[in-house]
Amino acid sequence: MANLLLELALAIGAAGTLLAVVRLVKGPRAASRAVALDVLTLITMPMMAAYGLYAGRQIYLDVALVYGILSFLGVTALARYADRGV
Amino acid sequence: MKQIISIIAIVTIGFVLWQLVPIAMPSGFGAVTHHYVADGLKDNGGSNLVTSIVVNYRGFDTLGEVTVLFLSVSGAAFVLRRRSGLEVQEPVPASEIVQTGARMLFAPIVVFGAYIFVHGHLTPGGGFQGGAVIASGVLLLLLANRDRALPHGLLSWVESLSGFGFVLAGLAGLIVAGSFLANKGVLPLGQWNRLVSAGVIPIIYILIGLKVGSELSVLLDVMVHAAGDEEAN
Amino acid sequence: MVHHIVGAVFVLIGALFLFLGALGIVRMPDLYNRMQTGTKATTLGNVLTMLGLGIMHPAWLLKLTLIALFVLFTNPISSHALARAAHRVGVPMTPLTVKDTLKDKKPVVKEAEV
Amino acid sequence: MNIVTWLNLVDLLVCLVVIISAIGAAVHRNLLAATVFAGVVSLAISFLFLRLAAPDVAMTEAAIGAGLSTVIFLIAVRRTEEVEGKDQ
Repeated sequence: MANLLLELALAIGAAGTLLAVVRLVKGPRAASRAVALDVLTLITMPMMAAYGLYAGRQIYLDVALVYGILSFLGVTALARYADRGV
Repeated sequence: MKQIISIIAIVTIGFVLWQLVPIAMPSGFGAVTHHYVADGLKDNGGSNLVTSIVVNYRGFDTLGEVTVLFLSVSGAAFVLRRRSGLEVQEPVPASEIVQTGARMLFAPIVVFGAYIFVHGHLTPGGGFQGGAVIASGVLLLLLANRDRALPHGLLSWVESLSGFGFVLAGLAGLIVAGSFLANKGVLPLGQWNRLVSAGVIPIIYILIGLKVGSELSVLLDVMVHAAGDEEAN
Repeated sequence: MVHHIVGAVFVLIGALFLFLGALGIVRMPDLYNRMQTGTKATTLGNVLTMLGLGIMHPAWLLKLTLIALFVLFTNPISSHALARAAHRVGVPMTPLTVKDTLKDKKPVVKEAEV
Repeated sequence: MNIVTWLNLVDLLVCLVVIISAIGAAVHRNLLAATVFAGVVSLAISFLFLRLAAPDVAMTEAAIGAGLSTVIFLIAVRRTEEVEGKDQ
């Protein structure tokens, strides 16, 4: 039961990924695409953690942790690009 | 036109790779693979088989990879060296939130990178990943303030000494156990799944992590400070 | 056994919030509104999912809390920097905008396509 | 044996994300957008590596793809030209 609910949550998350990709493809400017990248990262991170629990391996959390720590760098760098800061 | 050609190329390559899948993925394992899987953990005392293969059985490859990274950073530094007397457009300073965030997050990011390469023989990750995370921390500092000067002398010393240490560890294996980068007999293997275990593997991973981290930091610094052609005009 | 179900329900609600955040960035009319949903809803979904996973498996709670904390720390930094830079380079707002407090701040630098 | 679960749907959707963003990164003329697409490719690939039970590779992809490669691309774009073939 709990595993089925986890699978369902993963499927909902994956559907959300596809929606964010719609914005990624459409997004009129790079800034909108950066927002889509941000959302994609924030969806994938809990998906990784949930899949780690589903597979029963704690080490998968380390990958989610790496994303949690480093994912904001890309968007920040794009913002600093607009400021001519890189 | 160019886009159509690209799409056709992608589809063709995808089709060819799809056809190659059964050839590239043999159903069974070879003798070497069997040896790695069966004896890898016993030989090296680490709990991460991938680490045993990367650092011990294929340690020479890793040494080569680190050297390739060093060469590429040297090449980038040579090509993009700072040219003086050019007009560079002044950047808008980063807001206080970004600067404070960079100051606060730098230490946790570096500690996390160190955690990754110190635990390389127990959990996924290792020298290269940890070094990349540390370089990301340096990148955050550079994003907050482009003009921040990195301690180049320290970085080059760390880089050179860790490369030297890697070769020394390999030579120790050659002297004691008879093959370059051998693990058995150089240091005690210790207790399984402990932080201090697996012989020289953690030491080599720490050295790789320091080397990769300093190299990537220097690369970022060189790229951020290089005056490109756009600004030169 | 019951904590498994409770945690899974939390995870499901979190996933729903993540989905709604993704739906929001597709439906919203301009960049600033997209950032509203794209950061707030997904941050909530993230924290809820981590909480649910922690209820399901209390031994992992430390690492999950660490992930949630890092998301709570880093996400505002990046979205703030992006919003500030976007306003500075003059990313257009939707015609439905009622009030722009920073309207008199003229764009300082013009970037072609950010 | 061959039961279709929700996880297969997840795999399928994530593969779709990889393909769409890879095509986007390849054909987009605005290099900033292509950089963002490349970041999404490495994100989704990293999840697929986890599904294939290769956390080491997934972590490498995460550490490189999340911050470093995106920013290095951005710096390279800043130093060169924003739009591919602008001067032709």
